[in-house]
Amino acid sequence: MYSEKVMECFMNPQNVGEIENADGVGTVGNPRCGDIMKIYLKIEDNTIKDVKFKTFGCGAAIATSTMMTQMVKGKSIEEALKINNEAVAEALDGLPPVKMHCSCLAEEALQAALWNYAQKNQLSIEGLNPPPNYVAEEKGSTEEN
Amino acid sequence: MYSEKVMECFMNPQNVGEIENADGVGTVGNPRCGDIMKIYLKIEDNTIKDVKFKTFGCGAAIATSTMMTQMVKGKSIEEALKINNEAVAEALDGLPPVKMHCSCLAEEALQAALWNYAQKNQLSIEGLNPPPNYVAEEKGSTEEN
Amino acid sequence: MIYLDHAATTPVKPPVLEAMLPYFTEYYGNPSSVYKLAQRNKKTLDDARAVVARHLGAEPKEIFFTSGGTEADNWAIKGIAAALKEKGNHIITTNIEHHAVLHPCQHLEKLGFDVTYLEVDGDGLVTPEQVEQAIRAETILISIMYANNEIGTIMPIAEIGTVARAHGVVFHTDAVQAVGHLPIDVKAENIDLLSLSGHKFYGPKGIGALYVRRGVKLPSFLHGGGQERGKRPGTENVPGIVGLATAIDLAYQDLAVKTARIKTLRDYLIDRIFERIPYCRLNGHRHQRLANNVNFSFDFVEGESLLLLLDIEGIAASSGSACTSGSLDPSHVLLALGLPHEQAHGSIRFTLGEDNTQAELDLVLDKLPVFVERMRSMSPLYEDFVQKNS
Amino acid sequence: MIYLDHAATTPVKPPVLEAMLPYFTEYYGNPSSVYKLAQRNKKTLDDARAVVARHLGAEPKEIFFTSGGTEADNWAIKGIAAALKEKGNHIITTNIEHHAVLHPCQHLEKLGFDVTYLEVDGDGLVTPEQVEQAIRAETILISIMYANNEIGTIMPIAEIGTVARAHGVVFHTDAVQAVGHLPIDVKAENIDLLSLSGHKFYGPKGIGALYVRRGVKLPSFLHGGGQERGKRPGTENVPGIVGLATAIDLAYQDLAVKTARIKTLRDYLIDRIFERIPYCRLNGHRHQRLANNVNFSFDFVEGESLLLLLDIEGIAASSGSACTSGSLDPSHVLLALGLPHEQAHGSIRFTLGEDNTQAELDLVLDKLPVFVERMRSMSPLYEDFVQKNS
Ligand SMILES: Cc1ncc(COP(=O)(O)O)c(C=O)c1O
Ligand SMILES: Cc1ncc(COP(=O)(O)O)c(C=O)c1O
Repeated sequence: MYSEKVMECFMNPQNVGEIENADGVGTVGNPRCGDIMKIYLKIEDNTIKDVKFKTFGCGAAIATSTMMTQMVKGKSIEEALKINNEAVAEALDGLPPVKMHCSCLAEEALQAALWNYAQKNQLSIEGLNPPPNYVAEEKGSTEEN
Repeated sequence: MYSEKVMECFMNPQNVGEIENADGVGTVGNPRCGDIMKIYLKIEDNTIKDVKFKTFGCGAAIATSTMMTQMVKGKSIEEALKINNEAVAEALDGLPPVKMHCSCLAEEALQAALWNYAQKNQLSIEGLNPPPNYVAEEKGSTEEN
Repeated sequence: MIYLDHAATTPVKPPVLEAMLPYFTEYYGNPSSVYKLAQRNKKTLDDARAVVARHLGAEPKEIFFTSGGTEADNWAIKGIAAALKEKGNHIITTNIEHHAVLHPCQHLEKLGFDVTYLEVDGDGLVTPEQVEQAIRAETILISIMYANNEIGTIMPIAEIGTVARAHGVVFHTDAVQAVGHLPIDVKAENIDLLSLSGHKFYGPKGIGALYVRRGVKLPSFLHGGGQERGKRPGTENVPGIVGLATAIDLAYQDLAVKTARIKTLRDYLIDRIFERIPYCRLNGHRHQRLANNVNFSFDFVEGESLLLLLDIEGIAASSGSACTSGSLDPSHVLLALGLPHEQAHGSIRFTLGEDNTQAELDLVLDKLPVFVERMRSMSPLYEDFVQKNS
Repeated sequence: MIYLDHAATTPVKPPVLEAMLPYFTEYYGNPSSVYKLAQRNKKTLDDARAVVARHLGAEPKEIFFTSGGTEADNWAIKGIAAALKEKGNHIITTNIEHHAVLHPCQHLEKLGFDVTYLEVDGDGLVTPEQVEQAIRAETILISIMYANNEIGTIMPIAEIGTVARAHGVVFHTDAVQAVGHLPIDVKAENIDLLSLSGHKFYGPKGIGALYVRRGVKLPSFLHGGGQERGKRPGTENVPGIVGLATAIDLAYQDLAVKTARIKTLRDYLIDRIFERIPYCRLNGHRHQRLANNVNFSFDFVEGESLLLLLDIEGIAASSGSACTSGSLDPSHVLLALGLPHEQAHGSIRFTLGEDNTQAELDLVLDKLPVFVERMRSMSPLYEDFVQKNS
């Protein structure tokens, strides 16, 4: 079902964890779909210095979280925004059709974290919109049930 | 499909043939059903001295013709009339359900031949009715197509 | 045993069985599961689908596995009827289809559909013109068999496909007797739906497939799980599917060579029967017929009794009439050709296979005239005939 | 490999395969033909039918072979709906049926039928009282599964049968997970229609059966030839039928002994999981459940990722959600029990088989807590939970 690359990223996930006092935090997804992705960003000089994730989800969700965080680390915000879901899926040597939404989730999670960063710092980042399923990052905000 | 007895009667049919100047001849069945049975009787002193058959039909039809002719040979007309289709089927150790009509045919063929005998001799035989699919025995009468 | 009933069913070829075996006990996983054992089988299904598609000129996504030819026929016919009932209620078929097509059509008639049963000619053929003339504004489906199972006549499918496509009518063909025996190209022949069944070309029983051209909207016939992209639910018969794919692959290997050989045997048998047995008739088209089909009516003789005699000699053949089906009707196919009832009851079908030899046919040719003669000597019809002509 | 997904499918047992083998290459005759090769197979079918009937307390004539559980369910439900539509349009079922029952019901809803989906309790049970209360004058069918495939809960079938019979409503049960695993007596339990599938009890895939009580008028679902007394046409899958009969026979040999052994293993696994893993929940009834079913939800963790980790260790299990069916919905069964979505996504089903050992379960019990812990450490839900409780 999954490519070797996906299995590798699932088995050896990178950038798992939290960042204390993160500059931006974003959570997307919902339990109904079985995937929740939370991204922490450390941003300095418009550059993503560090990124961590926590993900509740299937193998593909874990793998895309790993791949996406690896791809954006060290990049400028503008560069990072160019990394869309297809780029992530491609870097994973593809995803099964039913799992493509996981790569969308990764893209959205990054945007949600960046949006949170922009909001906090009252910045306007070109091309960045509030993500559709943006959850204002308060403690316990995902506990909708 | 068939009992050993049926196969035996089919493989070694008895009483096949014609009787010249028969005292009674009867033909029943029709090509639509795939079975035609013709019975020739030689009758003396109210006794079936000889009986022969010609049959167009399946294995069961040949076997019932054989069995029925064997059973009635030497019997009085009254005794012969008691040999119904079930007796023939039983003597054959049974017939498959779809083939039971062959035993009916044998009963009817005998009755047709006896009826023909009675008509010729202007006799009235108790319990003998004109068979439902009685074909007046003229040469070529079965050539309906 | 001399097996001459390959149109009824074929033995599973040893390499086919060999390909199937591991899937019973070793690779038994349910392809819908996530672990390796199961995912391996998912790939196996994909591969099998691609093989079947390739031999029909179809795309893998257009192949759906079924439990056999009957299910494929039912699905195609009832499915299109359900899908297009708003568009029209008229279906065109022929009067010599297999019961797996005729009975669904009759079922639809009870539900208010109008079915035209095109009458075949004396050789069992319908013409594209007949089909075209039968098309109305309300026609939603044309279902015409590729080749007939009893008499072997091959229909002008490509030409009918052209007519159907020109009129925008969905075209289904029951190719159960054709797949593995004739080259087929669903695209070139404008076929929208095609039924096939594994056990007719040395594959296993209980597995078949329906080809559904992309763009043809065919609702599911069975409802349930997500198998076959939700179109045909039920845990996949993995060994059966592997067997079907292996068998179709083998069938199309050197098809021309095999066909030529069998055709030579067929013609040998036909010619010798005509030579040795008077008062007989070859049923079906003399040339436009399956390479393996020989169907004769022997006047004055009923078919089943000949079959029994042949069986005792170890020769397995078939008669037109469906003896054990509980019906005593003679073959609807032979009647459709215009045969009188007693001839329709007197037919014997020999269908050759890849392993039959001329020596086997010689044995049949030794016995058959004797058996026909023997049954004729018992036949009141023959007696009448002789008297009339003496 | 440690195979713990016997509810998905089972390997074919060697004696079952052995019984099937001659029917592929040697006794390949079409049972509808007249010659010996074929007639032998007709007898084989009769024998197989008698075996299946005996284990269900049915008569041979009440057993019809199908291509599997899905076809049997579709036939029963759509068939009764078609037969009795003049009498009424109401059907009663539950909200945890297999899709092979639910989807036919939903299909019938589109055609104007009214379906009551009884809500199960937290253990997955419906009561006979619930069924009785749902019956109306227009009720034509009650279809309630014998045992659930995901959570193993066993329904009070005999009691529901009594209710159905008292009200004169036809009662169908999808016993795909029960046959071969539980003693069944269709007469004593007042069952009118019962579906079963061979590959769930070490028989082959692609073969099943429908029991139809004598007197219940069920129209054909497939139309075609005269097989299965005209009720289920299509050349019979002889090897499959032989396999099914052999498998059911083996399954009911020493059933009590085998069940006791598996139940002990099941309880061992359940108890140890509770001991070793916090924040988990056993889904399904603790006692009224199939002897081989263990279904847990692990809070904060998604099921598929656990399955992948287990698979890498060679452990084959299943999650509630139908991952590869193209649907991302969590299990409708677990939602019906009242589980929140993330718990419904976090379930793992282990279904034991006759060959599993305690040593295998010990290996699972070694790995599972580690894997759950590992996935929890990555889970934002767990993070939230910990923060909230710290
Ligand atoms: C309860 C239940 N019903 C029906 C089915 C369908 O059976 P099959 O896949 O053999 O068609 C299954 C298994 O897949 C099942 O578990
Ligand atoms: C022309 C034709 N159509 C359909 C069928 C039905 O196929 P199956 O028996 O595999 O369901 C057959 C053979 O039985 C056939 O010869």
